Amino acid sequence: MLPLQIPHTSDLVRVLPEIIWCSFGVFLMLLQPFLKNHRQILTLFGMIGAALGTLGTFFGQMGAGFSGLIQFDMLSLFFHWLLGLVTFLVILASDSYLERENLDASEFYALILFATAGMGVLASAQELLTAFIGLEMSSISSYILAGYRRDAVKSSESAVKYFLLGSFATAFFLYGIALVYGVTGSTNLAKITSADPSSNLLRMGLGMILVGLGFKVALAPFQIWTPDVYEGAPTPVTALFAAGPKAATFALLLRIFTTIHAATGFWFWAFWILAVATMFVGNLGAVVQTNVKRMLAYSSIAHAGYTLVAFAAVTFLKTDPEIGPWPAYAAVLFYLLGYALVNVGAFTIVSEIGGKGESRLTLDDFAGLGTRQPFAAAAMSLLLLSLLGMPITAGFFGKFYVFKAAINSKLIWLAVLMAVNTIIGAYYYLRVLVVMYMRDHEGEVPADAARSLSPTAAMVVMVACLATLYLGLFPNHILGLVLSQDLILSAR
Amino acid sequence: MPRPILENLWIIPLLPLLGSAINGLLGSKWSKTLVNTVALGSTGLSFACALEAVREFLAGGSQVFRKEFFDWLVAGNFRAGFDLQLDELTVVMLLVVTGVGFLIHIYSTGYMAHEEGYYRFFSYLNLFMFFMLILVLAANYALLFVGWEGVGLCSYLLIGFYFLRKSATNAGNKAFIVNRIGDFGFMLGMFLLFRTFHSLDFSTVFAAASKPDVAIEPLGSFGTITIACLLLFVGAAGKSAQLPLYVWLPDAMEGPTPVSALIHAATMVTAGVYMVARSHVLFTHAPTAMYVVAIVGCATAFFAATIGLVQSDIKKVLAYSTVSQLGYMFLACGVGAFGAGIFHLMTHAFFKALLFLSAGSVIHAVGGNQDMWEMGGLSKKIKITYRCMLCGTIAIAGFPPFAAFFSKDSILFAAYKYETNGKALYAVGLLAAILTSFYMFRLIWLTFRGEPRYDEHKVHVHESPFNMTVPLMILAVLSLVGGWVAAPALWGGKDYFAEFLSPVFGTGEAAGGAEAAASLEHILSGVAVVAAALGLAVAMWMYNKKVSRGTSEGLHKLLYNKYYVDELYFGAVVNPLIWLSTNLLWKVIDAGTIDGAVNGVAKGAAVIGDGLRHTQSGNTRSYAVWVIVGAIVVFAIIFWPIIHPAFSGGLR
Amino acid sequence: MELSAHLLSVLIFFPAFGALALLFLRSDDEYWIRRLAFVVSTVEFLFSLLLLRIVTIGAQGYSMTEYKAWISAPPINYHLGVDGISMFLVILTTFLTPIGVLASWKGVHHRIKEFHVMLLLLEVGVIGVFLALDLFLFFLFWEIMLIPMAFLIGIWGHGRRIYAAVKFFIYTTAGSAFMIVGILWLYNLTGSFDLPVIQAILQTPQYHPSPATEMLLFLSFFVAFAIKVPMFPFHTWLPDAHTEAPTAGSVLLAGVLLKMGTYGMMRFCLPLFPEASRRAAPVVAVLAIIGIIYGALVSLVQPNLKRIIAYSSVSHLGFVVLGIFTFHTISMQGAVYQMLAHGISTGALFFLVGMLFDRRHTYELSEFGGLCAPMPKYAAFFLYIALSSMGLPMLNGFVGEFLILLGTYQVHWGWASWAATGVILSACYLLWAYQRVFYGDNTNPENKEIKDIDAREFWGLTAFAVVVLWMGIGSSYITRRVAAPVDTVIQQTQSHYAVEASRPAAASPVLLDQVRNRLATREGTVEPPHKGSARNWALAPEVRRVESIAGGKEFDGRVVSQ
Amino acid sequence: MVPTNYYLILSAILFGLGVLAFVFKRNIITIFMAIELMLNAVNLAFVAFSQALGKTDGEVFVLFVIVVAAAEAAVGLGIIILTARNRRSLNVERVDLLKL
Amino acid sequence: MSAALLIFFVLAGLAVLGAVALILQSHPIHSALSLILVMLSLAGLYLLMGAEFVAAVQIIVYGGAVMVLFVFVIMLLNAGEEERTNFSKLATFAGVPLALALGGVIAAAIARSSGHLPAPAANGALTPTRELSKLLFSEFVYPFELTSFLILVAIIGAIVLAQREN
Repeated sequence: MLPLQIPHTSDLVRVLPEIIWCSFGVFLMLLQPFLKNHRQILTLFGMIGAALGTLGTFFGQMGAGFSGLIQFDMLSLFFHWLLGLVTFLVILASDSYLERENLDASEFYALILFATAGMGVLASAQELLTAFIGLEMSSISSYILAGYRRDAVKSSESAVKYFLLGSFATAFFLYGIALVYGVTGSTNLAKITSADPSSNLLRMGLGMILVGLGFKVALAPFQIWTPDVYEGAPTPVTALFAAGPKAATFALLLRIFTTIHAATGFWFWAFWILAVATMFVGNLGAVVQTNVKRMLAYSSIAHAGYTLVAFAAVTFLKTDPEIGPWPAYAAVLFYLLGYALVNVGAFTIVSEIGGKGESRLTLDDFAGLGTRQPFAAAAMSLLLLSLLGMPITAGFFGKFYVFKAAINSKLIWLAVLMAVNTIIGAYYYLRVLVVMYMRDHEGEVPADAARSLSPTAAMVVMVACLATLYLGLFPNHILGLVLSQDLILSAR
Repeated sequence: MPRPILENLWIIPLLPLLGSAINGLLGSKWSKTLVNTVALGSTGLSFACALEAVREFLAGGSQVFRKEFFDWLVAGNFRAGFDLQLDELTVVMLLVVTGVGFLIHIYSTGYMAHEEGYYRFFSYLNLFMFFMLILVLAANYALLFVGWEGVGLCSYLLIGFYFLRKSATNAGNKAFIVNRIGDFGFMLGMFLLFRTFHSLDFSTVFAAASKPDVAIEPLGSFGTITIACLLLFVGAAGKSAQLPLYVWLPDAMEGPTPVSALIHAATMVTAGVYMVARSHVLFTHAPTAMYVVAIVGCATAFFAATIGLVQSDIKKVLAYSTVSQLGYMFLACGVGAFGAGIFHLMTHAFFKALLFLSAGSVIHAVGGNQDMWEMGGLSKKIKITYRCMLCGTIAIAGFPPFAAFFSKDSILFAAYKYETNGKALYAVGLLAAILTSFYMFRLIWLTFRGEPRYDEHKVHVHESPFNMTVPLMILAVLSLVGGWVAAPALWGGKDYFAEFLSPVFGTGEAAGGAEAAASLEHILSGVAVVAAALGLAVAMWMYNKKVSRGTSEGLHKLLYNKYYVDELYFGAVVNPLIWLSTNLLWKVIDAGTIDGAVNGVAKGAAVIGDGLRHTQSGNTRSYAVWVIVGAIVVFAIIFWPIIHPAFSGGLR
Repeated sequence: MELSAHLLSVLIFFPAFGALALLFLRSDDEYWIRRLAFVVSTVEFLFSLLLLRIVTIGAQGYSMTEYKAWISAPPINYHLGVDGISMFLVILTTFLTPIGVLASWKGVHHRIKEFHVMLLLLEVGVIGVFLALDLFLFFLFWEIMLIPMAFLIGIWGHGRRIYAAVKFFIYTTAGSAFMIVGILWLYNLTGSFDLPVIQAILQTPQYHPSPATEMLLFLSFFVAFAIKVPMFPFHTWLPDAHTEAPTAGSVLLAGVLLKMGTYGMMRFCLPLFPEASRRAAPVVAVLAIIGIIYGALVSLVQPNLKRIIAYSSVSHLGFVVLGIFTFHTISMQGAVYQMLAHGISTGALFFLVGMLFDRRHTYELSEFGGLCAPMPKYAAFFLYIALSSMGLPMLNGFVGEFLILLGTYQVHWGWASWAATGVILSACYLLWAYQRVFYGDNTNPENKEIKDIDAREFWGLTAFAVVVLWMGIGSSYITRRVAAPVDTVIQQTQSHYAVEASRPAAASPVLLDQVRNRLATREGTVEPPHKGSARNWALAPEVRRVESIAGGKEFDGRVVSQ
Repeated sequence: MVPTNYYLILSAILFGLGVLAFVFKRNIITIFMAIELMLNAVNLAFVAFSQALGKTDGEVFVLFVIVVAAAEAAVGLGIIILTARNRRSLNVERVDLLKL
Repeated sequence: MSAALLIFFVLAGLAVLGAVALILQSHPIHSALSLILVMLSLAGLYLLMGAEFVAAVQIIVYGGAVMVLFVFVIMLLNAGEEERTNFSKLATFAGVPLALALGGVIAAAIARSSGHLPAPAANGALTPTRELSKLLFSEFVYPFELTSFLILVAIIGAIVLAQREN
């Protein structure tokens, strides 16, 4: 007989969110035959699943679970909340979209929940194998979701590009793991920590891991897939892409690159250069876009760049015993939270404005929105200003903390380049505002374009706006949570 | 002894201000009588108050009266208050301003009777009185500057009174801007004074300057006080139309004639002389500045007189004459005869106001035409005006016993006695006197004598009304007797005027005094009379018969066109400046360079963005290559320390 | 809760509540929207007048402050304070806002509600900027103010409004993006965002930044302010913004927004970076002088009334900057005065020009001429304001220019002499423009029937006229009240490091006590940091530095509770 | 005995060839095969390391990779079928509607 | 040269040959067959190293199931000869050199630094499958269970994507 070990209950509780998300995914699939035409109920179940999963985090005990495969610490807690919230909002926002596009709801929500579970795994993974499985869970779900509008050419193209390039990057990621494993004899981050930093193979392995994960978070030049995939995917899914996997992958990046001593010191140059490239590529690319959805895709690249600035600070600050890397961690986390919420809100508006078949996505379609749909326009303005980093919005403090982390680590020039990028960003975000408020719609406004946001979407937008303001006015509440040395347990 | 007015000296300027405000705000709907009442009432009351103040002043033993009413500018150790003072110099100015001003107000009620904007005119005129009184009563440079700028403003408003005429508004602008150039110097002068003496109060500055340890800066040196004086003189030159800033005054004749009389002859333009005289303590410490003042004054006297020789516009002649006479006053100040300068200022106020008002009467009579070539033979038709004007002409020409004989005489005498090139100054001054006599009698001949050259069917020449002629007559009397206070000096007696001012300027500088000087003065005054007669004779000879304008050639053309100075200024300063501003500063630097750079950056970003977006070809194979490129870059970075072990940092 | 104790907060947020109240009105309820906005802004003005009782002559430091802990990590606090300088700028703002409402009575016809909401929000931002004592709070208001202004230009502006709005926004954002880097760098050096605390810390020898660092910090602030002022060569946004902005926008833009730049220089650049300010002063002064002359010359040849006034602002604000960077009490008081005077005069000019635009829908000079005849009252007011703008004594414009030049001359006669040419040129461009608009024959048939001012405009202009005159005569009322804060600024710029280093305890003990108490009170409001936990990351540097200033005690990770 | 290096270098070569195939091939299915080739290279490296280190977890990893690859194949081929249906072409270069 | 080395080189040669053939073959079905060749060779190498279970799985799952699926899809879609377009300039000119460079870099890094590793199967023992399963069901039970959901996702995906429009 094999001495089969039944996992300890506490281990199961630590992965309660994933269990709940997966169960609800299965549950929704089971409901499908019965509730095929009751989309709202499915939406409700999806939301309940997302919310319950998030609540599931409250029962777990801090610490490693499953013999160190996962780590349930503040970092994973934070990202589980973030992911739960994002999923909740995305499901809510999808309701009207699915109706409009006449798509099946149960599979859609199930896939979203599976994807979320995968991201959750990614966020708490302490072992590269777990991370790999989590990554694949979220990625494979994402490939399907990207192509969910089966009859739309753009959607399937988005799926095929995402799939091919995503798998390509995964191969790099895996090869990196293999090399790390070869050098250290383990894939557990806790055991890799003390690996000999001078090993070239380890360096190469970590580099390939960075390539693989950098692809997922869209760092230049691995950002190349992002605009196409984001544009082609159904808009609520784009919202999820921009918020969820990106955040979860950043969590993993944090865990890896703060845990492994070999990845400090000179490594900040890698982040430095990638950050600068990413910011410029994202912002300059966005400047010339006329399709709002695509512009937001470029902007999400830029924001990955900003986050990476804090990353550079992390890797640098780790060597500073006086300050420690915590401010930079906090900056990353805060930034991602604010960014995720804002993006979900913004893409929801874009999805609603886009109308059936996502046919109205250009700037011209946004012209005169200020008079046509005052609420949507006002909300969009607020969210865009948050992305731009105006005060009393989440984006402001996000940028602020990133700037601060950068300056703390004496990365003055990086901060200056980020400032330059903020200015470029101001240009294209402002353009949307300008179009919405200062220009009139040319020609006749189509009948359905004048329709205001659907109630569900309005709720999502409302939540996003309020969250933006809340984070912009009282950043401390969140920051206090993440400013802890227990943030990443293995990195103490 | 109660001194109700002296203690409340502010009443004197305030009355015209009130008149101005009332007329300006309410007068538009009032009848002319009411407007007259307010305007004349306020000015008359002011004149009365001035008389009373002077009486109180003299009764109080001529103590310099000075009182601080409220703080106007306070900053750090700088304080400039609304401080008024009254001394002998002020008394002279005060009486001239209020007296002559009042007369001109009366005159204006007749002259302006048929004009649009009657209330506006009197409002401006009263406002002018206010500022002029502030100017003469001020106890510090800053407050003086208030009046200084204020009269400039009123001058601008009144020159441009006929605002439908472009030439009038141009002239107004020119006056204000040229004055501003002078003010530029004046302000710098004030700043330098403050830097040196830490105050702008007359009493403090002069007390500090007259301390024995403040050395007199010798001729040829440019010490602090010299520079300050020169800067102040720039201001004076602007206000009093001296070379090279005189250009605005002839143009200023675009204004109504009473304005020319009051502002551009009697009072405002003499402010510069007043200011120099007021600062005599400083100037006497700066012989270099004095010398410059004398030369500029002398040159202006001659230069303006030459232009006056050939002008055909009756008011232009008088304007150049004013410039010329102001030159005399500066000559006096420059040679140290401040008292003589002020004396000439006073007599000039009388006779030049008289001349202008008479000219106004003439213009009134011929229906608005100012060209002397279209007049002639008016002496029989407007006798009062003719006699008054003749009176003024004799006075300005310097025939005894008229006022200017005494004042001009004392100036030339002082110039003659001046150590540095005094004789040359005297000679030029004398030459200018001949020219003065000539152009004034030319004016009389062309206007009043000979045959009428106007269309007698169209123009109905008529004598001016009572309210215009009475002021003329009063002024004519003053032009005659105004100089007599100094007359006894000629007989070895006292120069009462100089003596009156001696508490201000000190004794021993003006005429009078030594016996030896008296005989020299007799000779010089004889020469002056001869010079005046010469001018008269030539004028008679030339214009008794000549009746046509004639062609303008050679020197005549040069003079007629005022040496082309205006054209020179426009060509050398104004137009290049405008060209520069438009084409270089605005078009090239602003729109081209700076905005071009800004927009260029924006465009550049768009171009780069466009370039970047072409990497986004939509082709998955290219994308894969980019991933490979990225991987290689990442490897390159993380292996860099191995590739280049020496690399340690750089700009982060 | 006493109202007077929170007057500063009331001043900042009252317009915001007004804006909120406006939102509840129907958007087509034009009658009440305008009246409510006017009432709110007028009440706000009356509130601000209460400040006159609080800030007394010679009052040292801030006469009234408000302090409330806001964000603990990093330590960002709601710290407001008012002294003579900020008081008058606040009053200027509150004065101009109701005028702005009046000015748009006829000019703004669409989206009236949003317009007034934006106007009031703008007021919030501007007053916040003037009252904030926390660098972060300052920056926050600084940025907030941008959006309403950009909207005012972009939605209610004319012709190329969008270009102008975007240009304005990007220009300013460009400046502020560097300022935030500077603020954070400063935080990194001192561990605080609190202006007095930072000042105290920077003035202690062991925390002097190196000259190069100080200069970079100075520049990061200065460029943002210089763009706002705007100084040559950062000025090109101004003519566009002004030309395209609606009247109220121009009034507030010229009236108060530009002053934020010069205020920032006085409040932040000089006291925080004294050495760098002094080193930069010659360059700044030369730029200011170039601005004075350049602005005036370009103004001279503009074909458009608003552009003339816009460039004249460049010129006038050049005086202000010059006055500040001569570090002389007279000129600096003059600079403060000039800010106010320019706000009034230029605000009034834009108000006037706006009236013309309401009637004729153009600003082009060539469209006008001879307006004196059909609209004499208007012409009279225009002349009066133009005269005040060109600095006629006894009106407001003169005092500032005179004091600035006088003070500058005491320091550097060459600068003053060059700058004084601006006095000549200002007369040139204003009189020339006046002539072209008002004098001559009224030839354009469209101007024949043009109406003179109505009662609303008359009273608005009268308010300006009275203030202009009062400021011209009673200038000492203002200068006496700004004297003490100005002297403080100058004193701070004079604290040479060399002198500092020779003194053992540089920062005053009183201030140190304040700093320490402040920390202690803040500790009471948030949970105390766990020893060794990361929470004290935010507090650590500040406390550590304060402690070391206080007596070189070793920092033990906890705040010393007094 | 075969040195581990040999296996690893073979793995690197195969990985490189996989990358090459990815950028060289145009047919989507073949490109997908290239990915499989890369995954195989990874597996080889894992097994080699696992054997060299004398540990088993590397081989466990390989099992997971194979499972994931299978799942990916199912989904991937589904996507390919979808694309082929929408596009009527399997040439990856013709799938370029989304660009710029 | 020992027998093991000889076998290694033969199998390695076949694997590389298969990989190159994959690239050079223009018909997808030929490429698929080439890939199967690579997989089989690798299975041989796994055996050579003593990883018998992995070798079995490689043949059964990879070579069997996955590749059959590939072939099936190729047949289903009736994919013909590859269309050798060159729309991507980047891939045309830089693709091959860069890909080779990348492979070279990795190979070089490995060659230079993994010399210290002991040779596989130095102990001569096969990896016991029991050991493997023990790990799989105890230490790695969490990912193992997750994998089930992964497969569920794949099933859903296949259904969703391949479903005909109704």
